Amino acid sequence: MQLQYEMVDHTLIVKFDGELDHHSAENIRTELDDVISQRRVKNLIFDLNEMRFMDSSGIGVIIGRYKNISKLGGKVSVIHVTDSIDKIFNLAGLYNIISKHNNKSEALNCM
Amino acid sequence: MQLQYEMVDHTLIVKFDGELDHHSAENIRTELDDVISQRRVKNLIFDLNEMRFMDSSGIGVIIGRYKNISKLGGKVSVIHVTDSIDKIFNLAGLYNIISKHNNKSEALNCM
Amino acid sequence: MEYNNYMKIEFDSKSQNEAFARVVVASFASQLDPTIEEITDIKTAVSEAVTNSIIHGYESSTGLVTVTCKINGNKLEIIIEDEGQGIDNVEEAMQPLFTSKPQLERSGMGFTVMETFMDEIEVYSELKKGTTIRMVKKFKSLNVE
Amino acid sequence: MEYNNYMKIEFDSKSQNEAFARVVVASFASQLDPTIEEITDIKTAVSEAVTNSIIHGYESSTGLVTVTCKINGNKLEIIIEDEGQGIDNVEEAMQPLFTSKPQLERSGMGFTVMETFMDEIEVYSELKKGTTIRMVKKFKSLNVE
Ligand SMILES: Nc1ncnc2c1ncn2[C@@H]1O[C@H](COP(=O)(O)OP(=O)(O)O)[C@@H](O)[C@H]1O
Ligand SMILES: Nc1ncnc2c1ncn2[C@@H]1O[C@H](COP(=O)(O)OP(=O)(O)O)[C@@H](O)[C@H]1O
Repeated sequence: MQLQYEMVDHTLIVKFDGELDHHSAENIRTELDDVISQRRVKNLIFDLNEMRFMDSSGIGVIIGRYKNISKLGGKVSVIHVTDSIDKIFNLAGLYNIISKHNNKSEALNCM
Repeated sequence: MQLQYEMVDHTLIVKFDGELDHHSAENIRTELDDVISQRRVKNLIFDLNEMRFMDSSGIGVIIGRYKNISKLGGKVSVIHVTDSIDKIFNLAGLYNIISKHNNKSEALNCM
Repeated sequence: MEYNNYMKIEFDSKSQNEAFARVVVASFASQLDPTIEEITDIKTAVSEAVTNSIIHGYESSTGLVTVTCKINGNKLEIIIEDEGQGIDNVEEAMQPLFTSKPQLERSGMGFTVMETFMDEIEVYSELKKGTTIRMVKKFKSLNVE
Repeated sequence: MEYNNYMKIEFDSKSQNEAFARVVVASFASQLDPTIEEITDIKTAVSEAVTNSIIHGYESSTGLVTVTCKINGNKLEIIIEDEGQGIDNVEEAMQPLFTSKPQLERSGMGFTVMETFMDEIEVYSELKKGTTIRMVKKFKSLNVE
């Protein structure tokens, strides 16, 4: 799993490329939290366009980041969600706390 | 595994697309022998460009067809041989009985 | 259950084997001519169950995880077993959002995902003995014939 | 042999499982960061040994074929076992071009291919008991570190 970053104002866009499971979650968590604190990120957008697989371990990763970001008044959203991942997000009630958008510009508009 | 055919004069060019192992060999054998007898084929060219895997079961298939074709005075050759399959052909001494060419036109020239 | 094809795999409870287990089951299921959605469903369910054996079943120790697959007509039966800790209260464990490991950022959604993505699920567990998850998926693609 | 990771798979001696066995071993070996050539080498050797268990070991009956893989450093050990017919004369069987099934268009090159594509091979066999092939492949890609 590889992460790609783009910063727009105070919003960090994180693009996942690969498979997110329990095995890859640990490294992703560490890397993400480092980048978030170093770049003084306010809002976070997860771009799932290149996410080839995700199980419920991914929910933990997203909710964990949401908790940190929202404590400091920031917002989190996800874009380019595939059907299968959408099903998992719905089960977990994820859209009660973070919003889903079709693409980057829509997501940035709502930050 | 899929077979594609092209007939040039009395030479049948058979393009393998897929994996040739013991499992796929049986169907391939039956299909090939049908086509060879129906179209009154003299010479045979095996095009391995799209052959994604082959083990020693493939040697049996090729030598088996060679025996039938050569009985009637025809020739057999292989084109677009990958390194790994080349290694297997060399081990089996296949090039003592059939010739290898880079492409279709070279092979057709030697028929 | 009668079956047309069978395989069983066992491997160390190491997290790098989670992806391996998904590939093995998906590859075995390919003979059922599955849709991409069906393959994603079983990969996700297998990933949940195997991950649970690794992190909850064996925790910090290493043991063996076993995955058995049986194909019967258009049905795939998948059994995932460990000989780890076991589950004290299976009913509670299967509740959405219940997790015994919130500190590891577990979401407690594993069982819910398995239930949603598969057609049947049964859980047998005994403390200190281990856990067995039996799941069945019916493949649509072969129904048409 | 000590090992860092382990898996064992068993499956019915059906010819559609030949491709499945290749995918499983290749997928397990992917953690050794192999070159495409190395992956092709082990897929070919596994295909030969598994095919032999199916057609020579069990002939027309159905039995179980077992494939065990152990990773130790940059070495992959692969053990393929059946409980079939067994081989009367292993030395003769391993000769290039020797086959007991010329009527099935077998080339008699299976053992030669295994020997060429792997770094080590050992064959144990007993009539009516079965056959075990142990092969080792050393992966270059991890040597550099
Ligand atoms: N194989 C297992 N061995 C022991 N306990 C398990 C096993 N699988 C699940 N559990 C228990 O059930 C709980 C709920 O599992 P699950 O719904 O997958 O959520 P999560 O894995 O996110 O905690 C786990 O937190 C754990 O306490
Ligand atoms: N697993 C096995 N069980 C019984 N006999 C075997 C087994 N593997 C190999 N043999 C014997 O060894 C011979 C040579 O094997 P091999 O070199 O792979 O050639 P081929 O499979 O083309 O016959 C076979 O023809 C068979 O008689």
